Amino acid sequence: MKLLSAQNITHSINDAKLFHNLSFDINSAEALHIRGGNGSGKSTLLRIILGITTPSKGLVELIKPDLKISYLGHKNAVKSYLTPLENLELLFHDAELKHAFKWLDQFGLTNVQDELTANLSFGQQKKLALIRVMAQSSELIVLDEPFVGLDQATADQLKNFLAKKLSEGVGLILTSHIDPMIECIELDLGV
Amino acid sequence: MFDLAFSNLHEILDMNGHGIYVWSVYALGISMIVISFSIAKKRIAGIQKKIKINNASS
Amino acid sequence: MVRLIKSEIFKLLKKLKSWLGPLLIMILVLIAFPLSIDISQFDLDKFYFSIIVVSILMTSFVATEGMFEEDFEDGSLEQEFLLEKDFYKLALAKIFVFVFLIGIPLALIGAIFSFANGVAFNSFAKVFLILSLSNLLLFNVFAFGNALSINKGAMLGVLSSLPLALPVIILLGSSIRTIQYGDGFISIIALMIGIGLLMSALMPLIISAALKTHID
Amino acid sequence: MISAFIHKFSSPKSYVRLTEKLYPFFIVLGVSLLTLGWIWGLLFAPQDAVQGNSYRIIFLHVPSVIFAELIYFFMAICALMHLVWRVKLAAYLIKAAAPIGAMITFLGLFSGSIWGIPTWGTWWQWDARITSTLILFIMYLGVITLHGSFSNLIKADRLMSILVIIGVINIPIIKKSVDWWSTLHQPASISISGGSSIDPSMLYPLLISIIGLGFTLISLGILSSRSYIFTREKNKKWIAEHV
Repeated sequence: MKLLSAQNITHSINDAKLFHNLSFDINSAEALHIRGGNGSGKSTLLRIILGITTPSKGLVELIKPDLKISYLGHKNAVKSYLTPLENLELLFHDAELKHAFKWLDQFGLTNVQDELTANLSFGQQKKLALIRVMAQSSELIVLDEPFVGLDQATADQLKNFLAKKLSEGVGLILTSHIDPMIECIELDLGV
Repeated sequence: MFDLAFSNLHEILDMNGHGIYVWSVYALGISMIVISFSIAKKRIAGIQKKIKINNASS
Repeated sequence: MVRLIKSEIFKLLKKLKSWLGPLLIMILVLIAFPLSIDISQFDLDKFYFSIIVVSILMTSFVATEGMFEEDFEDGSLEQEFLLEKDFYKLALAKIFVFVFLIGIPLALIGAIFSFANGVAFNSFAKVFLILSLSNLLLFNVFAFGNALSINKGAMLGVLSSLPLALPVIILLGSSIRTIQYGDGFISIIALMIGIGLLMSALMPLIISAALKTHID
Repeated sequence: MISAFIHKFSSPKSYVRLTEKLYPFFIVLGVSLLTLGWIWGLLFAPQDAVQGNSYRIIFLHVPSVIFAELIYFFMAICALMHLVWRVKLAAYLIKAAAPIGAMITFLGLFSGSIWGIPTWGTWWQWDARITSTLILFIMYLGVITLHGSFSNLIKADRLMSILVIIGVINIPIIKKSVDWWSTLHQPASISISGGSSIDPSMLYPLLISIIGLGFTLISLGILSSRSYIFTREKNKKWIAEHV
């Protein structure tokens, strides 16, 4: 099932052209891996797909207008002056919250759950941010460099999670400069 | 209506003591307008030069 | 909407600095002013109100300074956009919460101090009402300024929202005069409520457009 | 339909072509009318019975104040075009007009306050009109600062347009409230731009100065918008024919 299609996306910021005439589709149960060097516009392309950034030319069409998307960009969207527990309580309720607590446990964050997030290490904050994606039920998952800052064990957990979601029919878009080890369709933006 | 309101240059500059106010206002006004014209012209010349160099190199 | 209001209240209460800071500044200014002049020479009651008005202007600017900046910097705005597709509700909720948790306490402090400086006891409620309403207007105005300038510093915030705040200050000044001299109080309150409702409905629209442009 | 029409006639390319042709006429017209109006006003117009010669500031002050507001309204129309139809040229014009507007507003304020020294005996009076002109000046500064603070120029254009539109809604509110405030506060001060009827011998040079300053400012606007368009569109092919 097609989730969204991008048609002739061209984008430039001021005078710098990032990419030209990109077209692709995203289907459920399919993973799209966007590759490219630093500054090639990977993150910008993700934001265009999400509808946050308006492309200079072209169109991103959501097949279902109320498609449920979970997203983690390079900003973690966690509040540094709250504890991990409070952060999750702010985001989730009921069943989702229970789910989130389960992931807190699996990521080994329960022993720091009452400390201020500002005092957590970079990797721990990243894990906390990932829980947002993991506890949400969604039809499309969009991740910007999800493996940066994660230790091997957590990266494996994330891979397993993504593989499981894919088999459940969720669509996946991610950027990563290391091989995600998931079966992906590749989209290369060049240097 | 078209008679000079003053009889000599000194009167024009003095304007019964109000000359300092009147002339300073006009001096500032004229110089601001002239300066902004010259700034705009300089900018155009600068950017035109840049574009020329760009076009020549590409 | 309830979700947003709840989480905004929760976040603001957790940030003691942003919440209590403006209230303390207000108290400080109102205490410092009489100490800085020669009370025996000046008739303090006559212009103490204008000190209250100016402190209200300053503290409400300080209070709203980081209103959208934090959500912008940590990426929460993008997440909110994915949920709601615009920021109307977020802006509405934030302004509502800020007015209730900071604006109304500020008005209360102002009213108490005016009471202590020669205002008759029965005008206490009137002063409080007027200060609360003007804070509603000011918080809307400064929220707009903050949404435009987000992380670009206070100077831009002041320049873009001060022209909007000045009419509010004039309105506040004249409404206080109606208390001092008697008549016209009801009509000015009606005017303030009208402007307040209109602004509260329209400002979030503009703020939403500005925030959308920022994350673009 | 409307959008297609607007875009056809508002491309930076056709704007630059058109204004290149118009500029010589405008600048000649502007400078000569302004010179005529000012010489007439300064040297030939009769002395004012009440204010003496200081009133001659009027030939600079009144045109400045008029264009201080007109330029802001012009910017507001451009802002609307930019936000509704995404006309790029409109944003360029706002960016070019704002400093000119700030300059002319400053000139209006400065000339008014100098005029105040012999007339009121003070260079600053909290008079309704001066106060609202001061706020207008702050608004221009806000627009300029806003556009300067963003590195992504598309964002800067859009946020600037939002601010300009809010500002233009605010102008009548400011005027109304400041008027209200000043009538509450002070006895009516001497109206600075003369009484109700103005003698033709003063009116004609005033009108000529207004028209002259108008053309001068349009010429200035053409120049500075051209330099800004070149800066923004320097990689476009059509630019080559203008360098």
